[in-house]
Amino acid sequence: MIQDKDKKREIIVKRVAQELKDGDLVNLGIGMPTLVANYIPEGIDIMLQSENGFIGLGPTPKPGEEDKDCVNAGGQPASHVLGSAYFDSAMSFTIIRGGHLDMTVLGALQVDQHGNLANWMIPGKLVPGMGGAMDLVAGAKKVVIAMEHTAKGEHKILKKCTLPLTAEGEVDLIVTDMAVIEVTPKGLVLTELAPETTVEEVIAATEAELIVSENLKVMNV
Amino acid sequence: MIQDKDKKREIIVKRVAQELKDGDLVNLGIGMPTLVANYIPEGIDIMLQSENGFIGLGPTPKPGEEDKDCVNAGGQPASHVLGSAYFDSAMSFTIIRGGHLDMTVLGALQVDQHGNLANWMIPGKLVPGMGGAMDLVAGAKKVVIAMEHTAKGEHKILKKCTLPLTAEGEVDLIVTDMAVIEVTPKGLVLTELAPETTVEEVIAATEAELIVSENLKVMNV
Amino acid sequence: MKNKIKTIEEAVEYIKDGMVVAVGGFMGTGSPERLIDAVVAKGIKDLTLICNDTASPGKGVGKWITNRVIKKAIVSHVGTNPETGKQINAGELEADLVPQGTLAERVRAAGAGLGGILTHTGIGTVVEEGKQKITVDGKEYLLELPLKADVALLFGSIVDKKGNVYYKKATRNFNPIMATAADLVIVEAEKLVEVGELDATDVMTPSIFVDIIAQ
Amino acid sequence: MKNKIKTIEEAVEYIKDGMVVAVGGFMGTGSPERLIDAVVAKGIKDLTLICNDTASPGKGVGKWITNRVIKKAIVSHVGTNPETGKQINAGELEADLVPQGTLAERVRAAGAGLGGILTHTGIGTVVEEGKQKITVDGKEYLLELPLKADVALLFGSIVDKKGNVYYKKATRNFNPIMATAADLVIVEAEKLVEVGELDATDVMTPSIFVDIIAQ
Repeated sequence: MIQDKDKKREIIVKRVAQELKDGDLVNLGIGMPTLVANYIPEGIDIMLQSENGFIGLGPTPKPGEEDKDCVNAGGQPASHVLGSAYFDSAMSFTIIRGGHLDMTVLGALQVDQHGNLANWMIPGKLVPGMGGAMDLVAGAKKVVIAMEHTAKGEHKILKKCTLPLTAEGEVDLIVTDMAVIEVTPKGLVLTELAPETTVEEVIAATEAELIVSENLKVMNV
Repeated sequence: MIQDKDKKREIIVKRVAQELKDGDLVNLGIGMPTLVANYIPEGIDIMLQSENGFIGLGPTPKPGEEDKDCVNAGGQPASHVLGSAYFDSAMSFTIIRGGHLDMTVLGALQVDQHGNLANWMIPGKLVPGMGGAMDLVAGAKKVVIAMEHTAKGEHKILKKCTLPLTAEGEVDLIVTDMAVIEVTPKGLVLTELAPETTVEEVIAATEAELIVSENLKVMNV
Repeated sequence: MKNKIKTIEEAVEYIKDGMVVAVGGFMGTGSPERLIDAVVAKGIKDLTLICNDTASPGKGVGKWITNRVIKKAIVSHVGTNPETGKQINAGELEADLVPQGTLAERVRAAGAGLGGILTHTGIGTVVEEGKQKITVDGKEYLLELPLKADVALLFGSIVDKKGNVYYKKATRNFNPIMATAADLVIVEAEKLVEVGELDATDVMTPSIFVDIIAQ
Repeated sequence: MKNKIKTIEEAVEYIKDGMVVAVGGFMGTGSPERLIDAVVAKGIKDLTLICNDTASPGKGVGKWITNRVIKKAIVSHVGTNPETGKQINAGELEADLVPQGTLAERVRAAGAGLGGILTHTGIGTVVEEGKQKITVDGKEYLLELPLKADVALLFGSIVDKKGNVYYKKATRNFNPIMATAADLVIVEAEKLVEVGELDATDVMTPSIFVDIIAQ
């Protein structure tokens, strides 16, 4: 089991990046998912969507080179790559809701064995609003959750989410610092282990039932 | 009663033009309604919408000056005036259906005393399709019918339309070569007579019941 | 970058008999004439057409009527093509006439992942037939359902090599909506330019919708 | 041609206490900062806000939160403005949280004269509450209703004197949709140009939607 916080993040982000395919349009959620952009495999052409209104999100501009008219979905200074396109919010969500997004990568508070996701509020505490998350999860062709396996020792991969849902049964893949887990009609299938991690450790860190794949591998990160 | 065909048209078109107000956005149907553009009162700034995708329809270009990328809703060569805007069909009908069009002027096969309109098909005979007519009539703030009062002696202003409807209860004003008739909750009100025309002639040429306005006038055309 | 550029002939190889094909253009303006011709030349048949109209006999999809490429037309208007009316009356062509604004919204709904939209257009007319009526705030609406195609054939005034499209003047019409609502999208490029020549703010159909650029 | 040009101060005279005001912008980018400031300066209160978010304390409509201009916020996200959460938790501000794509479609529906739209977004979540569910082709959708404002406050990068608007890069966001869905539309012009300087093909909000150009 990996202990180092930075190492955990790196593993998650590198492994998620391996899901990208040439020509994909991808939306990366705020926070850790954003870092996936740093690990896009070579020779693969990915376009990143920014739900505030463009495809072709580029690197963060250097200080002094910001363009006030170009920000990312977090409102932070951004840039666009060659071949980008800007549009309004209706078109942005036509892309998202209409199934034109190949993949979305999001963090989670909880995810369960039915593919349910809770990542937008904690009643009585955190009321940030769902932003575009509900549309992204309901609309993207593939929904990948990138998160630490547990939160301060608490389970996050549950039999049933207890927090208000973001969407029902839409999660396809869970990538954590301990494992890669596929959501299938039969349940959660453990397909890969992180380096230095055992099946027993993953099972102990997971409330949901896990089916261990016959082809269980170690992540290539 | 005016007999000359051209004179009839001129009266209708001139009278309809008087309905235009400064700043109005107007859609003129194919055929006679198109001619209204030639009689826009001076000092009045009107924008014409072309439902194929722009506002600011201008005069027909001279032979040899056509632009293949600019046509009107009839597919004929057109031009745009200064300050125009092009858009797609979704925006075109956002304007029409969303109540952003101040007036539409259309021809009719039949119109009745409930404000119903039939102008898009004759079963077993003419199946042109409704094009944008149903949206125009349902969506425009003011629906003006411009037509000859009768068709080869047959009534066109009826108690109840017999042809398939274009829309139900949406007509506001009927302008013919004989009269101006307002559609009100009480019924059809005859408000103006064409020159050389009597109330009796209008009543005889109209199947629907007519309420003769106390302020009955002669058209100022 | 994936190479999306093909010849007109290569592009129409993807169209098979019986498919649902959406075609941009309004009375032929903004229609992909060369793709339309290639479909005729290849002898493709039994298509279901989604288009604003059937244009006129020698123009746009009017050529598909004349050459009997389609078995069903989902359009708002056929009046400018006498041949269409003739075939409909003879029972040789099926026509599903849809109000123009409703047609735009139904195609858009398919592209935007909406299950349908409510419109007042068509209330009290034959357009109502077989449709669910829903009352909102005391006003009646028809529930109109999404309309999706297997293939969309578009015409772009300026297309960059990545597939971003710009439509000049009145050529835009249904093109950008149809771009969102088909499994395969083919754009006939009037002018093909390098990536970057189209300003990102001015792109009307983002490249991700375009599968093939036909030249 | 009608003169639509007014000063910022004249423009906000049309905004009255208690109105529903839609404001363009995403985290403040593409927001009409000078109109927002003038509303604060005038002491307008009890507004219902329709906006993507409540930005941050010193930016965009975030300033309306700090200055308690609004009593209700219809938005998709408030997480970047801690003051919003504080006021919500204290019961001082009512918040109606709407998924971002649904918010865009609801405003668009109001502008387009649609009675509503069906979306799968929110199915199985609290967003369902109190809404009609409609099944189409075996899939469940929520019926989401139009959302209209009394006044829309927009930010245009380039505005011509007739009121045609062009939005640069990511400043577009909700601006063109809100332009269609308010009784009165006020655009703050970053750059005001003569009629004709904006190419008719490049206009993003046609002049007919704009009532006042604020300068």
